[in-house]
Order: sequence, then C-alpha cells, then structure tokens
Amino acid sequence: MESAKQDIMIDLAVDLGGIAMKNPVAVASGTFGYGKEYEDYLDISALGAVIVKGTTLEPRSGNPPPRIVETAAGMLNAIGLENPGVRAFAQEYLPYLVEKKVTVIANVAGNSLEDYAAMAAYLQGCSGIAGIELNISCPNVKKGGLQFGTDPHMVKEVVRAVKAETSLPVMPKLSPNVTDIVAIARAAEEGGADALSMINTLMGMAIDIRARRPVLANIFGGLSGPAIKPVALRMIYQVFPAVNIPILGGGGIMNSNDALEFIMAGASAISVGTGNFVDPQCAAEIAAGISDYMVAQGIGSLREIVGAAIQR
Amino acid sequence: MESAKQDIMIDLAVDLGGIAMKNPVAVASGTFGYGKEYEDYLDISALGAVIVKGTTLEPRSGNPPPRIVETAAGMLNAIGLENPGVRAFAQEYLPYLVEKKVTVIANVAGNSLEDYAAMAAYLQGCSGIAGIELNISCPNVKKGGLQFGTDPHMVKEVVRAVKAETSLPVMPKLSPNVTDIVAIARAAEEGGADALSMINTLMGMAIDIRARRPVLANIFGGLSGPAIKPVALRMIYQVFPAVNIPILGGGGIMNSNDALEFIMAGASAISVGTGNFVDPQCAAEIAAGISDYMVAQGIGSLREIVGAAIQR
Amino acid sequence: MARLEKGIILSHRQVAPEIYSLEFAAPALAREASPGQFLQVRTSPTYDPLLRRPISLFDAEAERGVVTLLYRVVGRGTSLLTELPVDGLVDVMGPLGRGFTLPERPEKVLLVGGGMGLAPLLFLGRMLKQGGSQVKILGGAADAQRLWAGNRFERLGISFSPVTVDGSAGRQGLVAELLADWPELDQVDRIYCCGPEAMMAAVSKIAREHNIWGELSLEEHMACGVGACLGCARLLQPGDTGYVKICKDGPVFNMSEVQLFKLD
Amino acid sequence: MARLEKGIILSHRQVAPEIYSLEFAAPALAREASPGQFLQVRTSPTYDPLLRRPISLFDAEAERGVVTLLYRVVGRGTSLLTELPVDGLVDVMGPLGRGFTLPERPEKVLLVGGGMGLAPLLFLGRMLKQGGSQVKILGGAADAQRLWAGNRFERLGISFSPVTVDGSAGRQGLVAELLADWPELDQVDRIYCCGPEAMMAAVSKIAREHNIWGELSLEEHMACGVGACLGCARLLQPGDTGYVKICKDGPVFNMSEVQLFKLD
Ligand SMILES: Cc1cc2nc3c(=O)[nH]c(=O)nc-3n(C[C@H](O)[C@H](O)[C@H](O)COP(=O)(O)OP(=O)(O)OC[C@H]3O[C@@H](n4cnc5c(N)ncnc54)[C@H](O)[C@@H]3O)c2cc1C
Ligand SMILES: Cc1cc2nc3c(=O)[nH]c(=O)nc-3n(C[C@H](O)[C@H](O)[C@H](O)COP(=O)(O)OP(=O)(O)OC[C@H]3O[C@@H](n4cnc5c(N)ncnc54)[C@H](O)[C@@H]3O)c2cc1C
Ligand SMILES: Cc1cc2nc3c(=O)[nH]c(=O)nc-3n(C[C@H](O)[C@H](O)[C@H](O)COP(=O)(O)O)c2cc1C
Ligand SMILES: Cc1cc2nc3c(=O)[nH]c(=O)nc-3n(C[C@H](O)[C@H](O)[C@H](O)COP(=O)(O)O)c2cc1C
Ligand code: FES
Ligand code: FES
Repeated sequence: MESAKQDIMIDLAVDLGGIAMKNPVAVASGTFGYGKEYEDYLDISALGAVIVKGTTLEPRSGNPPPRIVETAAGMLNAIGLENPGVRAFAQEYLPYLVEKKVTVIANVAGNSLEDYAAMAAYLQGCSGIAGIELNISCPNVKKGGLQFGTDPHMVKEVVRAVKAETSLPVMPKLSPNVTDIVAIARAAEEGGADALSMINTLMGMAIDIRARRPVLANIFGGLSGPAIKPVALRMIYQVFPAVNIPILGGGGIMNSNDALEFIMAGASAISVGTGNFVDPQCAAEIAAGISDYMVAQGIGSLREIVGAAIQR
Repeated sequence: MESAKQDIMIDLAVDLGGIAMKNPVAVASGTFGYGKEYEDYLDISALGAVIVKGTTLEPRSGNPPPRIVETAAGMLNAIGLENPGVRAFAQEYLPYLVEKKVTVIANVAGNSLEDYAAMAAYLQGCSGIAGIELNISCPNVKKGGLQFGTDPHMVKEVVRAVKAETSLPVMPKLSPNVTDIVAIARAAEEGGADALSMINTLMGMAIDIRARRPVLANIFGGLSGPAIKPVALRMIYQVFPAVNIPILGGGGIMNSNDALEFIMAGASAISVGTGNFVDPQCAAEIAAGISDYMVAQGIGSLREIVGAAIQR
Repeated sequence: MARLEKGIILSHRQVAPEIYSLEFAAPALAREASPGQFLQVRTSPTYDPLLRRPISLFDAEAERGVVTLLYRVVGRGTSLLTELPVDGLVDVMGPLGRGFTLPERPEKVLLVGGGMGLAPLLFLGRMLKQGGSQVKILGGAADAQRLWAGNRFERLGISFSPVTVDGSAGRQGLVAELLADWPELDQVDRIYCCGPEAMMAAVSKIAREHNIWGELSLEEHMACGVGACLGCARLLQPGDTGYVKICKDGPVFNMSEVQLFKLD
Repeated sequence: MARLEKGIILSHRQVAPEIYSLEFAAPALAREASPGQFLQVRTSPTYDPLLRRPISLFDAEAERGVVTLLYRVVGRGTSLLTELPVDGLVDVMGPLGRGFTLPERPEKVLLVGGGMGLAPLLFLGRMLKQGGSQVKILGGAADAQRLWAGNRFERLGISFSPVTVDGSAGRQGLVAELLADWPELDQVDRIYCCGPEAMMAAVSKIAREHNIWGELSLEEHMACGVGACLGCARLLQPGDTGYVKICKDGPVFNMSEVQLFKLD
C-alpha cells in the first residue's frame, strides 16, 4: 500500500474549460498586479495561471483614497479598477508575461455589453492570452459592473456577446452578492461560458467612528480574505452539481488545506488573492501542498476529488 | 467646553419601534438561550433586551451534530431551531425573564404564513413580551425559512399576517443572502413592520478534507461573528435612508467601537450574538462603552448619531 | 457560581510531547469547581481563533487557590495557548458543566483514563481520596512520556497502572484490555472513565458486563459552554428524540445513559 | 532584490513610552536595503490581524548583518508585535519602496524628524556620513523620553537638536519652528524630512522658501507593499490625474512633487 502510493504519477495539470494550467493554482485578478510585482518572491512561470489586474477599454485612474481597510480576517478594497486600459496592458505589460511563459488570463470589466465585446475582440488579436475572465461583479464601479453580475439575463447576454467576438475560453466571474447563485451560474453556462470563476468579493463597508464617516472614499468596498471562505465554499458547492463547466474557486484561500476544501466543494482549480499579500509565496506553496496531498493519498489526478464532498 | 461635556445628561433609553429598551444593547436570538444561561456573568435585567432563542409552533429537536464549526473570525451554526415550542417557551422560560424585569423580544420562525400568524396570536396573550422578532431568514430550516426572507412579496405578506394578529411591535429579521436588501426592507415596511432587525447570518459551509464531506451534518450553516461585520454595516447603511422605521443592527459586534459603527451606519440599537460566546460580559461592557463615548463626546441622546456616517 | 476570570499564570511548561501543564491563581474557581467540570479558555486576544476552548480541570486546589490545566496541542487554539507567559493572565470561564458524581460514602473506585482522558481524573481522584474512597487508576497512552500525569496520581496515593501502545511503560496494549483482565474487577463499586470514544465504549461494555456503576465524559465542539447556543448537541442513544448538550447536561454521563457509536 | 525572510530576533525592548526597538539577523536584507525603504512585517501567525504592517528600516548594518526597526504601538498589529520573543523569528518582506536619494558628493544635510518620523532617518544619517556629508538632525517629539533615538544619532556623530512639545528636552514647541529659526539654513544643501503631515507641510514650505532641495516620506495604508494591489494610492498634487502608489513610487518623494493637503 505505502509503496504503491510512492509510485503514483501525479498529474497536476488542469484544463479549465480550455485554459491549460500547469497546476491548479492561479493568482486572482487585482491581487498580483501584472506578475512582475511578485517576481522577487516566486517563480511566476511556475504558477498555474496569472489573472492580471482588471482592465477596461479606456484607462481608468481608479477611486480616491482611502481604498483599502483591514477587517477581521479580511480586508475591504475599493480600488475602482485603476488600470492603463486594455491596449496599454497588451503592449506594455503582456510581453513580460509572455516572455516568462506564464499562462495569462485577462480580466476585463466594462460599462456596457459593447465594452465587453470590444475588449474581447481586441484581446483575440493579442497572442499570449490563455483565456478571458469577465469581471461582471466588481462592486467598485458605480455604473454597470454590479448590475451585470446580479441579473441572470444580463449575465447570459454579456457572456454571449463576448463569446461572439473571441475564440478564447471565456470565464465569467460571479458576484456572491446575489440571492440565487445557481441561477446566475446556469445563465452564464447558457450564454456559452467555458468555465466559471467564483467568487468575487462580498460588498461591505467600514466606518471611521472618529470621523463619523465611511473609511473608504468610495463608501463601499469588496470584502476578501479568510472571512469570506465559508460563503465561497457554499456557493461553489451549490453550483457544482448544477452546471457542466469547470469552476475556478477562490475566496479566502491561504493554504493548501483551504484549497482542498474548494476542490472537494467542486472547484477544478483555485485562485489565491488576498493570500498573496500576507504571504507572497503562498501560491507556490499551495501548489506544492496539493501535490504532497495527492502523493500521500494516492491521487493521480485532481479530477478524482473535484466535488468529492458533495452529498447526493 | 470640557465642563459642558461633564454636565451632560445621558439618555441611553431607546424606543425601537415601540419596544422600550433601557439601553441600545440587545442580545441576539439563539446566542443567549433564554437568559438564565448567562445569569452568572451579568445582570441580565440591565440589558437593553433579551431576544430569546427562535421558537416554532411545535417543539423541534433541531439538526443532528456537528452543528457548529469555527471559521476565520467567525463561526458557522446549523442548530436547526431546536426549541421546546412556543407554548413551552411561554410557560417554562418566560416567567423567569418576566420576574427579572427583562425586556423580552420573542423570536419566531414558521414554515408557513399560518404558523407565523398562530404564534403571533398566541404571544399576544402572554404578558411580558415587548415585541416579536420574525425570523424569516434562518438558513437552517429547509422548508420555508429561507424563501420568506429572500422574496420581497413574501416578506410583506408574512409581516402583514403577523401584524393582523398582534398589537405587539413586529420586527422582521432580514436575511443578508439577497441581491437587493433595500427591496426587502421596503417590503417589510410596507407590510407594517415596526422595526427591522439586520442582519441574520450569511449562508456558508466548511469542508472536512480528511473525511471529504461537509463538516456540518446539515451541510450549510449560518456564518456569524466579526467576519460578517462589513457586510452587515453595508446593508444597514443602504437600508437606513430607504425606510422610516428604526433598525436593530448586528453582525459581528464584539465591542463598543463596533456598536458605534453600526449606530453611525443607521442602527438605532444593536444586538450582540457570537460576541456573547467569546466574552459573556460583552453586552454589558458595550452598553457601558457607548455611554462613556456619549459622555466624552457630549452626546445627550443616541439619536444624534444614528446614521451619522451616511454620506448624502 | 460560574464566573469569568483572568488568572495570573504561576507556571506553564511542557511536560510531555505536545502536552502542557498550565497552573494559575483563581481562588474562587478552585473553591467552587468540582471534578469533571471544565473551563472555556480564551486562546488569543484577537478574533482568530475566535471561540474559547473547553479544557477540563486537571486539578483545583481550594486551599492554595490554584487551578491546573493539562492540555495537548492539537490545533491553532491550543498551540497559541502554549505562548502564554508566566506572570501573564489566562482568560477563563467556568467552572462549567455537570461533573462526576461523587459517592456518598467511601467506595472501591477504579479510574480509567486514555490519553488526554487522564486530565479530568486527577481532581476526581483527589476528591475521592478526600471522601475516603479506595482509588486506583488504569492509565493508557501512546508511550511512557505521555503518561507523565501518572506521578501526580501516585503523589495523591492513588496507585497508577500504566498501559502503553509501544510498551515503553507498563503493559503493552490498550487500557480496556488491562481493565478486562483486572483481577479485582468484581470488587469494584464504581468506574469513572475518560478517553477516546472507542476506549470508553470498551470500558462501558466491561462495566455493564460486571454490573459496575460507571460514568464517562464526552466531548463535542462548543461555542458558548453554558447551554445557550445548542451547538454541542449529542444523541446519547441511537433512538433518542432529543439531543443533550454536552456543555450543560454533561460532559459527564452515566454509562447506562450513553450508547457510544461514534468512533474516533 | 526583495525577499521574504524570517529573521532571528536578537533584541526586542521598549525604549520609550509606546516605542519599541526590534533588532534581528537578516544579512541579505541588511546588505541590500537603502535608507527610506521599509519592510512589511507580519504581526501574528493567525488571520487577525491579517495584513502585514509597513515599518521603516531604522537601521541596517551590512557588516553585522543586522536590521533594526523602531516602532510605536498604535493599534492591534503593533501591540501584538511587542510579544515577539528574543530568539524567536520575525517574518518580514522587503526591502520595499523607493528610499531617499543620496547625494553624489558630500553635502551639507539637515534631517528633520517628528515623532516616529525619526525612524527612517537614522539609517539615512549613517549612509550620508559614510558618503562624507555633513549631517545634523532636528528631532521633535512630545517629550524627552520619546526622543530616545537622539542618542543613536549622536553615536553616529550626527548632532541632534531636540524640540519637545512639553519642553522637557531642547526647545519647547514644534520642530518646524526650530527649522524656521535655524541659523545656518542658508548653507543647507538638502533637507530630508519625515513626520506628521502638518509638520512635513511646514518643513516643505520653509525648504521651498529657501530654495533647498528636499525629500519627505509619506504613509498610506497598505495591503501588498509591492505595487500589486493599488491600495496605497495618493494624489501628490490636487490637480493630478493619476495616483502614485506610496509602496512603490514612494514612500519617499521630492518635496517639489508633493503638495500636502491632508492634515493629521
Ligand atoms: C468538556 C471538554 C473537556 C476537555 N478537556 C481537555 C483537557 O483537559 N485537555 C485537553 O488537551 N483537551 C481537552 N479537551 C479537548 C480540547 O477542547 C480540544 O483539544 C481543543 O478545543 C482543540 O482546540 P485547537 O484550537 O487546538 O484545535 P482545532 O482543531 O484547531 O480547533 C478547531 C475547533 O474545534 C474544536 N475542537 C477541536 N477538537 C475538539 C475536541 N476534542 N473537543 C471539543 N472541541 C474540539 C475547538 O474548540 C475549535 O472550536 C476537552 C474537550 C471538552 C469538550
Ligand atoms: C512606509 C511606511 C513606513 C512606516 N514606518 C514606521 C516606523 O518605522 N515605525 C512606526 O512605528 N510606524 C511606521 N509606520 C506606520 C505603521 O505602519 C503603522 O503605525 C502600523 O501599520 C499600525 O498598525 P497597527 O495594527 O498597530 O494599527 P491599526 O490602526 O490597528 O492598523 C489598522 C490598519 O491600518 C494600517 N495603518 C494604521 N496606521 C498606519 C500608518 N500610519 N501608515 C500605514 N498604515 C497604517 C495598518 O497597517 C493596518 O492595516 C510606517 C508606515 C508606512 C506607510
Ligand atoms: C485589492 C484587490 C483588488 C482586486 N481587483 C480585482 C479586479 O480588478 N478584478 C476582479 O475581477 N477581481 C478583483 N479582486 C477580487 C479578487 O480577484 C478575488 O476574487 C477576491 O479578492 C476574493 O479572493 P481572495 O479572498 O483570495 O482575495 C480584487 C481583490 C482585491 C483584494
Ligand atoms: C448558535 C447560533 C444560533 C442562532 N439562532 C438563531 C435563532 O434561533 N433565530 C434567529 O433569528 N437568529 C439566530 N442566530 C443569529 C443571531 O441571532 C445573529 O443574528 C447572528 O449570529 C449575527 O450576529 P453575530 O455576528 O453578533 O452573532 C443564531 C446565531 C448563532 C451563532
Ligand atoms: S456549547 Fe453552547 S450549548 Fe453547549
Ligand atoms: S500596498 Fe499594494 S500597491 Fe501599495
């Protein structure tokens, strides 16, 4: 028995709806910049995927500060999608990642269906992008953002519009701020989504009692980190049996045990966001930890345990 | 200036939609039993209100264990509304609270409109109850519970049905697991709610990776504690300008600074739940802390700062 | 009366692999506690970990006003606990729960403890001896080191019969096996037992077969520790309609009430 | 190159009310750091507090391989930090950010520090002296005790002129007032400044009026510390269209770039 385990060939590679990942660990959009920021800390080409900071059609300067505030086992952010625009991204930041042979997933946010479609069309022409994550759930953009992600019909439409413009795998990122996550997930699948990214941040706020006003200039921000893990797991667990496309799971993942919880809840791969801030090497450590677990348990492919916790 | 502050008369009493509270600090349903459990630790008659464990028309034995699990800065519970039924509550547990002159708020949960109405009618006949909190948001009851709290129409109906049976103040407790909390709050107000209790737990889960199954026998549980505070604050902040009835705010309150955040977000009074487990004296300490703050800031009535953080 | 106390730590040291002894001043607690009760211990001033941890009273010396806990590091809470410095404070709630039932007159008593299950038995042994009972203890653990508590029983004049899985002290095997072969079993009036559930199941079976009155101590994850949250629910017998609360109805139950079907 | 390191703590003590000095072994860090840079320090192994805390390099001695931090306890993170024991490890990330610009040839330099703003100036003073510059420092604080760092400057041969709010050391008043009256101001080539924003605003004004080149160090709340999260944004001038990131574009900026309009 013991020796059998040692002989096992571990295959860490994941096909996330057409996005080929070397291992199941991606870094989440907005928490890893464009990769270069973390190059001193880990070998970014060894990551499963780098999901770059959310881009918009035109450059955006983002929200005024304060943009972040720590909360119990979490943090709120209201960056407001500061980014140089999709063209500058492709010209100035993408080449570095391509040179490093990183699996790059672009993350796009728009104010309208047309914005999304235009970005998809533009990215279709850029080589070196493995897939597109649709940020339809950013709580920090006042116009558009939130609506797309909370209405099943709009979710379907935006996915459809993007799919019409690109042959790249398309992965909408679902907002947890909804009554019925399954309906949203099904709508995304119907729209042609190749995978689902779950979850984005919970909408929250903090108040500065000395100043008697919200801490964040934007008032509301997105809650991330360990605090939200139970909610993320629950939503993935609910969605997994309801769809036939793979799920990229995330929300509070800090170590490989957390990652395994997500996988057993139904995630085919996972993303690390806030965890990068706390430990800039944690994405690499999580991949190693998953691999160790597979060896120890005699699991050849992660597929064997995706959704293993689902009670039928 | 300084001397003026010293002279100020602090009035801690709160009228929560007809529920007269000695001070703004209530203990949350399900976290304080029927009061007696904590009598060794604090003077329960000095609390603003004791909201007793959720009761149902008939006794319920609750969910099988495990019923609770700790999470980062929070916990999940799936008690499943274990309780002796509304009659046993009134006969066996209420007299102790009445004798102690506690402001008692009953918390009722039903499987149908009729259940709620019947309990309201029954409680109308019991003396010593200051108000009724409607648990329309318990995520641990499979039938009914969740639906009521997530559909504005149902919320309005259940409040209306209860109001028709009782002259006691009625306070629905809103579920945070919704896309649009403002719509739910407005519906409750339209149904005749005298106050709103916000928020109940977020629906979450945890997975036992060793057993490869959910930790809780019930699979899902309600997330409470400091982890959810940012979400609770956000929802209260959103609802406060949209309604004309007072809000009992709660979700992760552990100390008086937390409580003041809720008050400035729009809560007229607050409830402490999970905090009681961590520090059984914290409800009393929070009331004292609020009072100290008022003295230091020269605030005569809490009303002066309710909603003070709202940006218009 | 239970209370919330911050006790000054008098000593805190590792006594065996993963096992620590924590001694603190808490006169009222030491006076009022009875064996088998437990404390809810705060392991960190922050919100992670959030909940208190239930730990039995290893010893409570009313005269000295001192309480001792014996705990094993198993996770984050207990591992943070090890960092509490001597002269610092430990934040505890208690005494909680229904402890062991002491005999009204002196009896022949056998204590049976496995692993950390030895923890609640020392204080019990002290009180039984005080009441004039004749007390012996069978203690099982992985190895000799983890039977460190044995000395403490001997010091109370309670003869300690060790059993270890690796045979490094006493008989090799399981404590229930030693009990089954115990020569004086038929003279025993009472058995008090604490340890892994499989062990307690085996001990209960032996007690039942020999018609010996017995009590055991159960564990469940807890939030409040006072019966308010209904989190520590347990079905004592498979067919029961209601759940007991380990923190309030227990942790100690009569062996006849409990049918153990949960294996560790 | 920045790195993630766990440094062995060599000394850790309170040096003034609320102020602690933490010295640890980190040879690579000490070698590569430059003055004005900072570390992101983990204050707890749990998730509350979650984020690292930015702390300046008070000193970095390449030869000894030792880094020193000087920090004030203001909240939960820094208060947990005080509990790190000597011989234990401190988990740091760095060196981070753009530090002070050192002159290419020896110059007449004035350091101006207020409160904890003295922290990044010692290492700077050391490097300036090493480069042959003539360095003096004006240091302000609430009282004499909180000017503990003054000695450390003196030891480097940097004359320290104290100002205290309560007059318990040096002139009574604010450090910017001392600067305004500084007799040799017109001979000064450079001013490096760190402290409360109101103080830095006053110092910048004086520098501008006297046409003195100057740098100052800003603070913002941070998550990543490496320019990835875009959390530590700041508008340097009221009309700017873009936000700088304090962690990466700063924390040090030229006084001419910054218009301080945020008062502490
Ligand atoms: C009545 C009672 C008395 C106890 N007496 C002792 C004692 O004297 N010495 C001792 O070493 N241990 C004792 N335990 C077990 C002790 O409570 C757990 O080992 C401890 O809670 C583990 O906490 P952790 O944070 O280190 O582990 P983690 O696994 O990180 O804890 C996670 C959560 O699970 C809970 N938990 C984990 N294991 C247990 C358990 N066995 N029982 C209850 N809750 C658990 C924790 O309290 C926490 O809420 C007792 C348990 C009970 C119920
Ligand atoms: C580049 C830089 C260098 C610094 N160098 C030093 C130093 O050498 N010595 C020193 O004592 N302090 C220094 N500070 C300030 C120090 O970071 C804060 O005092 C510390 O983060 C407070 O943490 P806390 O948990 O104790 O306080 P809390 O108020 O509980 O912290 C809550 C949150 O706010 C953040 N925060 C609070 N105050 C500040 C602040 N002034 N700047 C940035 N974030 C803050 C914390 O990091 C945390 O995320 C520096 C700050 C920056 C940005
Ligand atoms: C500072 C910050 C910036 C973020 N920016 C984006 C973004 O641009 N686009 C996006 O889709 N998600 C963004 N997110 C959300 C994360 O990608 C991730 O979904 C979320 O933080 C939950 O995961 P975590 O708990 O591991 O951080 C951001 C999160 C943080 C903390
Ligand atoms: C163990 C437990 C049991 C609960 N039972 C009930 C209940 O019976 N009825 C109800 O309306 N809310 C119940 N709640 C929710 C709390 O009343 C409160 O709304 C929630 O825990 C959020 O507040 P907190 O973070 O302060 O705990 C329960 C919460 C916990 C933790
Ligand atoms: S732990 Fe709350 S009822 Fe037992
Ligand atoms: S702290 Fe993340 S960009 Fe500066």
